[in-house]
Amino acid sequence: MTGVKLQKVVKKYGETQVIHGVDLSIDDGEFCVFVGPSGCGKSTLLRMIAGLEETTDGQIEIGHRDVTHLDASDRGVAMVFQTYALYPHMTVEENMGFGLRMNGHPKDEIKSKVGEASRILKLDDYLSRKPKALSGGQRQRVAIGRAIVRGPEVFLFDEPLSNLDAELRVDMRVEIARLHNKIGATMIYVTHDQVEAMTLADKIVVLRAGRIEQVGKPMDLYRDPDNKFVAGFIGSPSMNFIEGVVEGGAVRVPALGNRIVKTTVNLPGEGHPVSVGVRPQHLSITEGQSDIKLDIREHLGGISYDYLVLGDGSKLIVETRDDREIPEGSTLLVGFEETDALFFDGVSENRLR
Amino acid sequence: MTGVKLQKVVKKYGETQVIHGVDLSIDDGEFCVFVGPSGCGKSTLLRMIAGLEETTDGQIEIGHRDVTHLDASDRGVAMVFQTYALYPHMTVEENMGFGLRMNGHPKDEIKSKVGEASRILKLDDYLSRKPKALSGGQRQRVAIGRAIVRGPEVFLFDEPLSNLDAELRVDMRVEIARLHNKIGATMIYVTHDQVEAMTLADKIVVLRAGRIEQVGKPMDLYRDPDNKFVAGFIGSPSMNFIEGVVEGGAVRVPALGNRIVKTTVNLPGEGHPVSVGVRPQHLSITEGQSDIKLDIREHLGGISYDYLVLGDGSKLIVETRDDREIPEGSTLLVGFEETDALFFDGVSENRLR
Amino acid sequence: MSNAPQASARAKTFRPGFMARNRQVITPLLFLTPGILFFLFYVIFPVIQSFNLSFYKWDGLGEAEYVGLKNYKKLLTDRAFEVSLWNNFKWLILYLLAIPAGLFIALFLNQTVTGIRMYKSLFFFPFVISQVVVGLVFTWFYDPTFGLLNTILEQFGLEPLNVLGDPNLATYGIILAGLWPQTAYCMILYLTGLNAVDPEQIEAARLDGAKGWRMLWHIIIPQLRPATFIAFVVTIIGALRSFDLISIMTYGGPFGSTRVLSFYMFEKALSEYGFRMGYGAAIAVVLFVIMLAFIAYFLWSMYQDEKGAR
Amino acid sequence: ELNGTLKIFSDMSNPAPRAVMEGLASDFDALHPNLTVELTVIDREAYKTQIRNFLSANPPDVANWYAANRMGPYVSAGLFEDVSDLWEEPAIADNLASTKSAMTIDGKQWGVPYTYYQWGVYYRKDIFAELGLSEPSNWDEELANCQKIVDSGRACYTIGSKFLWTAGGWFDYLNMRTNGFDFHMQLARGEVEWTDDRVRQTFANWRQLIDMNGFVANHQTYSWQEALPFMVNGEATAYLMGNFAVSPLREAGLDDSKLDFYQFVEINPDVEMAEDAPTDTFHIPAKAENKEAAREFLRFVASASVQTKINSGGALGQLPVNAQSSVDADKFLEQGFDMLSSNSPGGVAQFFDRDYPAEMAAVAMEGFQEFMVIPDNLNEILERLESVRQDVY
Amino acid sequence: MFPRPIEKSSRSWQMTYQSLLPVALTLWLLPLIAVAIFSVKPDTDFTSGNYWGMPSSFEGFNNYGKVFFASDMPRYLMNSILITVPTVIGAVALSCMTGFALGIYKFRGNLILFFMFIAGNFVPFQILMVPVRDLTLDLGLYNTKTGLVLFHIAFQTGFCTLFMRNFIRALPYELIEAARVEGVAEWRIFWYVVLPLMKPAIAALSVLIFTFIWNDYFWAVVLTQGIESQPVTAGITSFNAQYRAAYHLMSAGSIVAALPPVAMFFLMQRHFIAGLTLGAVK
Ligand SMILES: Nc1ncnc2c1ncn2[C@@H]1O[C@H](COP(=O)(O)OP(=O)(O)OP(=O)(O)O)[C@@H](O)[C@H]1O
Ligand SMILES: Nc1ncnc2c1ncn2[C@@H]1O[C@H](COP(=O)(O)OP(=O)(O)OP(=O)(O)O)[C@@H](O)[C@H]1O
Ligand SMILES: [Mg+2]
Ligand SMILES: [Mg+2]
Repeated sequence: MTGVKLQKVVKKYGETQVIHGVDLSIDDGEFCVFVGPSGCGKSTLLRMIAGLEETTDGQIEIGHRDVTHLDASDRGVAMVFQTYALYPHMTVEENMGFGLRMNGHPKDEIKSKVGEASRILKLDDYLSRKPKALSGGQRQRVAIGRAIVRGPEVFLFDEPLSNLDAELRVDMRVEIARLHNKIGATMIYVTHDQVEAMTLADKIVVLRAGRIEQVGKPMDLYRDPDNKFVAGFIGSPSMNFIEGVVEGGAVRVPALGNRIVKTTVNLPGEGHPVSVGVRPQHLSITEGQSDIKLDIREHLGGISYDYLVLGDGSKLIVETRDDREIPEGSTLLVGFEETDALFFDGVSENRLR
Repeated sequence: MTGVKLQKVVKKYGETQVIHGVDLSIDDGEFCVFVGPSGCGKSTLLRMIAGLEETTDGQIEIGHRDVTHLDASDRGVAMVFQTYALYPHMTVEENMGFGLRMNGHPKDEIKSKVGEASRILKLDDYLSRKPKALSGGQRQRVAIGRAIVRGPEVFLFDEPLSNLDAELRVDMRVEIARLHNKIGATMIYVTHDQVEAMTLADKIVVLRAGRIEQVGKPMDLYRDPDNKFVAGFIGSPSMNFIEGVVEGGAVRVPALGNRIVKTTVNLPGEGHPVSVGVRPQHLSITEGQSDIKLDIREHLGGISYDYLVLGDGSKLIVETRDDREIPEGSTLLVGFEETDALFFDGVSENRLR
Repeated sequence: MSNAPQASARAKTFRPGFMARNRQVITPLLFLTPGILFFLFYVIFPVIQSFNLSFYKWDGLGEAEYVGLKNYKKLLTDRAFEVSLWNNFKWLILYLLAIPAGLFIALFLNQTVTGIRMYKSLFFFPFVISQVVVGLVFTWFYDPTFGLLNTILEQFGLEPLNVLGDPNLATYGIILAGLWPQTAYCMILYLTGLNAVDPEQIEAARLDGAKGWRMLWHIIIPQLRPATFIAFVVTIIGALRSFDLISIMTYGGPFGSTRVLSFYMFEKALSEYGFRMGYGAAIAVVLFVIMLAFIAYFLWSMYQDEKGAR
Repeated sequence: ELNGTLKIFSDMSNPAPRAVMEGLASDFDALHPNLTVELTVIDREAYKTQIRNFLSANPPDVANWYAANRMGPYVSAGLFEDVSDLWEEPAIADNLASTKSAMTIDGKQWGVPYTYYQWGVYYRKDIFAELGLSEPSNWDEELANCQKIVDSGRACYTIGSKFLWTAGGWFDYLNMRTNGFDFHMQLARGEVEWTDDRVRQTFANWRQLIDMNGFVANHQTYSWQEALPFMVNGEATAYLMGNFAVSPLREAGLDDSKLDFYQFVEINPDVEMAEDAPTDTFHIPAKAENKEAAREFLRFVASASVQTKINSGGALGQLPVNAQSSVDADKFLEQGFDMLSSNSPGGVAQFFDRDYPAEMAAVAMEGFQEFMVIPDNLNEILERLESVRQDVY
Repeated sequence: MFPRPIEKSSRSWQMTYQSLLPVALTLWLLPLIAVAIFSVKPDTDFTSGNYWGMPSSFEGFNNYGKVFFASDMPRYLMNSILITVPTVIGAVALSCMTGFALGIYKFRGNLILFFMFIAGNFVPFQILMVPVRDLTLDLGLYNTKTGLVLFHIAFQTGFCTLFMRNFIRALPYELIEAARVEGVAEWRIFWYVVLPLMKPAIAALSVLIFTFIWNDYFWAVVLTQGIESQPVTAGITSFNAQYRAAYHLMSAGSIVAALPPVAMFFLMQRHFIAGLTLGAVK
């Protein structure tokens, strides 16, 4: 019974409003990820849930308790910070036990709870070290351990992995997923990393300028975005958008040699601009005469990315899996399956369905 | 004639030796990338070439000139730092022209050279700004511009992109590739980013604890690594290694249900341990009874990574492209083409060929 | 590509001159020379000379006479020296009150309301003012006939106090005057220290339920360690160097009860009835030895910091 | 004719003496058109420490100082010029004979005096009248007077002992009245123990005044100037001080109807009266550059007319040393002159800190101050002084 | 109060805090305010015992006029300026160089030299008194501003070096390396790269040293003696001797003596505080 529910939540800093009436409900045990471009309000929203920022308007419930005006320490939440925010003067053990100690738990209990958490996180060998004697990943684990120990109803993470290097990030990501599987608490997680969002989330919340753009399961957002923003934001490399015009119930795409893309979606009226969205892996290229040029090809081992420049100067990225080499600078023909394309209104940017 | 040649180069800090006699020759105009785990000596080696660290032993030649004991300022190299190291009190133009000015070049010449570099790097609009009024990517371009202006024989880059965010990193990566194509100078580039190394390099140097493990073209290292370290290091996600034993001219792999892998490579004697290396995209999984469990599955849109736990506790990563869902926790059968497997001596870790 | 380039390589092999080869040593030496000369000349040698002088009897006019350890032996039985030494310890201990006091004011002022910058500066004021003026001001404050202190005491119907005239109180009175600027100093150190406190840690502690004193004690103060360290060092040094205030406020009196070593040695060496240079130097050496403990501590912790650095 | 510059360092920093000194310098300057006189006036207290430095470092041509023991260290260090030649000139030899001994060390003279002044009790005539008191003439009357004054809610004596020497004045007088001038000199020369009963007797007499609250409270926090207002405001009725106190008291509004003077009273009828009369002097530093002009200046200040002028009531308000000079028609100067010339049969002392060696003086005066605040510490104090005495001599 | 921002607490506490501030400040500066009031009082207020009341008439012009036109204060102020300014310039210049050498270069003895400066800075300066006085006498600089300036420069160099070296140390070392790779000579690196970046430190240090030197009393007493060379801190004592018990004039004199560093502090507040943070030690 420890879901989180936001109702018309608003945040203003002085005159500037940064969260514009957000409604969201997160179920008990759910792993919810906030994504969105920098400055869109992810951290702010998370910190409002934690009680670190005052809520200007609206209501926040945690487990059916109205916590809108409660102190951070009384909300039963734990937070893991981007910078870990470990207390540098305490050992790992003291760090993890600090919250319990402050709330007057007996020593034995603290010890056993810290022990349990350190076992889960494999921190047993480091309990008496100070944070600065730990590696980044270990610190991150301590920060998580500190959150676990207090047995909170809700875990909040603010870009917890962004200070780790690529390899560790992968490990810790899997670790967090495993932790969620194990303790099953409600978790809210802020990130700007595509992969983290896609792999960890039960539910992704896409934010943009203080408003929710779309909420849904990762693969639902990936396959079925509501608008161009979400489509472009989810997936890496980003979806390619090619400008087209409605003509005779289909879409004509001038940049691809006036190819006519047929579709069953409800297109707007004749002449209306439409964006055709195709993911890089759904594009295919063959050498051929055209005004599309292969600018640079990057080999990554298993796959390659081809950076194309279209006649109108716009760019396309194509993901290819074959090892067939097309020389850089060649002109190309680009193709895709019509069923792989998504269509967006060129003006409202909403998805055409 | 401006290649770089290292001969038995050694670096000691007091008693600790960090570079153990490195021999390397980089051809004129080549793009050479140093990769290796953190602390392996990449930066040290680069800084020795730049003259910022003394060379304890051995010899460094730049364009057939012995520069081993020359001051940094006399080596005719240019370096781009991870932190850009722009002079904060000078404008972009002054930053780029500073080196020439200090070496007594006439004003006109400085101006024309700076102008040329700024045109190449599209910095014309920012010439009179101070660095702090620039974005990260622009600063990086200025840093590169400063290097270009002096028309050095050799460019050195120490993780130049690691302070940029993911998106910019991609752009700048492409930019550097384009630059190299254009001016064709010798470039040495340190990175720990797989993608940068694979996409930029003419030649990758894999370092490990101050020694060179392998030198070669990116795809050569990827397809044909000399040892287990290089195989595991190049490619992302890393190659999977499964322990096996030589039995009857083939390799028996206990963890995969005692599958016998046939191969044409020269295997060591009967009973000798062998590691079988298979890249994630070459593994295939099907549901089935076994002691291999699907621990976690990560969806990334186009592809998914499956994290498997084998019976002996070791882990495998499988890259799959289909959207068919196998529930987490299922048991699996794992397969791969025998031709896709590489074999490594279980003791020396050398590649078996 | 086999022979010719190698030959040219050898030909081009460049033997840099002595200057060029040792540039990384010679340049800093050139930069350091004037500073070091000045410093040796005016600070280091004089310290050594003082040590030397402490073995002599000299009135500053005629020839110095070697007396061995006599000056030191005399110190052992010199009551004024004993009083000075004790007073120095009082200074050392009580002066440290500036640290918590400064912390308290810093916490009080660590807010962002309009005009707070102005307030912070004004609170810092006492430190900028010469100790001579501070001494005067406090002398008037304590004045037994019209001083503000006694005016206030009178209001409460208390006996008037002659703080600076009472041998038991005078030292404390001077220390209090010294605490005023010193507290301001510690305050500003703590204010800058508070700026550097990691707000995320405070938030983490808030989530952990730490409030009020416990927040202060467990989270804030440990993070202010660098500021505390510096405050400690400057306060100790200030305490041991105290001279101006004593000179202005009591001139060591009444009957020598407010002397400290630094003042006593000035008295012995250069004041109206003094000019016993050797004896003064011996006092200075004692003072130096006390300070040495703190200097060593400071250098040691700096060394710990430096070891890790570049 | 004299030329070049004549550098004079002077400690006459209080307003009136300063004006005198400036007048002296300009008069001398005017007398010698080719000579430039440069005068530097240094704070009187600071001067006492600084003289050592400038005598050896950047000596002037003429410097102020004090007679007797106080010039000893500089003479023995060879920093003062021997001016015995001047003392052979009749103008000086005859007219300044009374102070020759105070200027003599090792049979030579080292400077010339220009002024001296009496010490004694300056009192508030009007308050005495108000209380029906008259000038006391012996210790009993003194104590009786004092009792009445104390009963009227005043202190008998103001004193500011922060810089210690004022207490030295009290000790000098009590000691000379109790034990006589010769004993004073013996003690100064270190020939008597401080724990001697005669010394104790001096302190016992002193204590009588202290115990009856005869002195203003908190005197240890004041300088002598800061103690003046007590007298001016009528909180204290008298001040044992040198004649230089008259001018600030007058300035503060005590005219001759309110201010008067009497000689410090007799205590032990068996000893002859002796007085403190510090003599201020001019010297030529051994390293002076313009010694010729300096000698001329010494002659100048030693001359009767100049001494008359500078010691007049409007100027220094002190006594000229030159026998040919006339004493100004000033009540206090006349009384002082009378006292010193006719009522001081025991001798004339310089002053505590001029007669005693510096180190002894410093510790002793501190002891006096302590005694005045905590009389019960007497034994400790005397033992301390005794041990210093053994050390110093 | 507390690291918790006041905006987040209740309205009433915010009001309390706002009104508490001036009260606390007044209490804190009470002695100074008293002196400021003293300095504009007529002398009759002191004789009539009105020490702590309001001035019975405003005599500020009169009192300060006396200080400026009827006393030696202007001379002393001038001396202070002539001592302080060259000291600041000298000490800062020297320490820019030493700080650069110690902060940038790795050579044997670097740390030892650095520690020598620190240790020298921390010695109780009384131990230097007698030898330095003799040295100054021997140089013929006793009682000259030059003598005082030279000593101050030397002694402050310890502290300034500590300050500058730590500041330079905190500069990104890559800047120097970048310049080296660009072929810039070492002294040019100092002049064109390091020095411009040290501007804030130079400003901060200048203000700091200015106040230290201006407020110095001890050395003024030890190394100078007369009006021709003593700074205002020592001058104020003669001034006070001259106007003993004239509290209004003494106050005015004290305020005049204290004003320049206070003015300096206010003008350069930002640098001053930065200075304490950067160098952080005295
Ligand atoms: N204290 C503040 N005062 C005023 N505006 C603020 C404050 N804190 C944040 N903002 C503004 O609120 C908006 C949301 O900030 P927030 O930190 O939540 O973004 P974010 O989505 O977490 O970004 P990032 O990915 O960069 O962390 C930003 O536009 C920011 O400028
Ligand atoms: N000044 C130094 N003194 C002693 N050891 C050093 C010094 N600088 C570097 N090292 C050591 O030399 C080794 C190589 O360091 P280097 O910086 O070259 O690694 P790197 O490969 O660049 O690592 P990274 O990827 O983290 O930048 C490390 O083990 C490091 O600890
Ligand atoms: Mg954020
Ligand atoms: Mg590196």
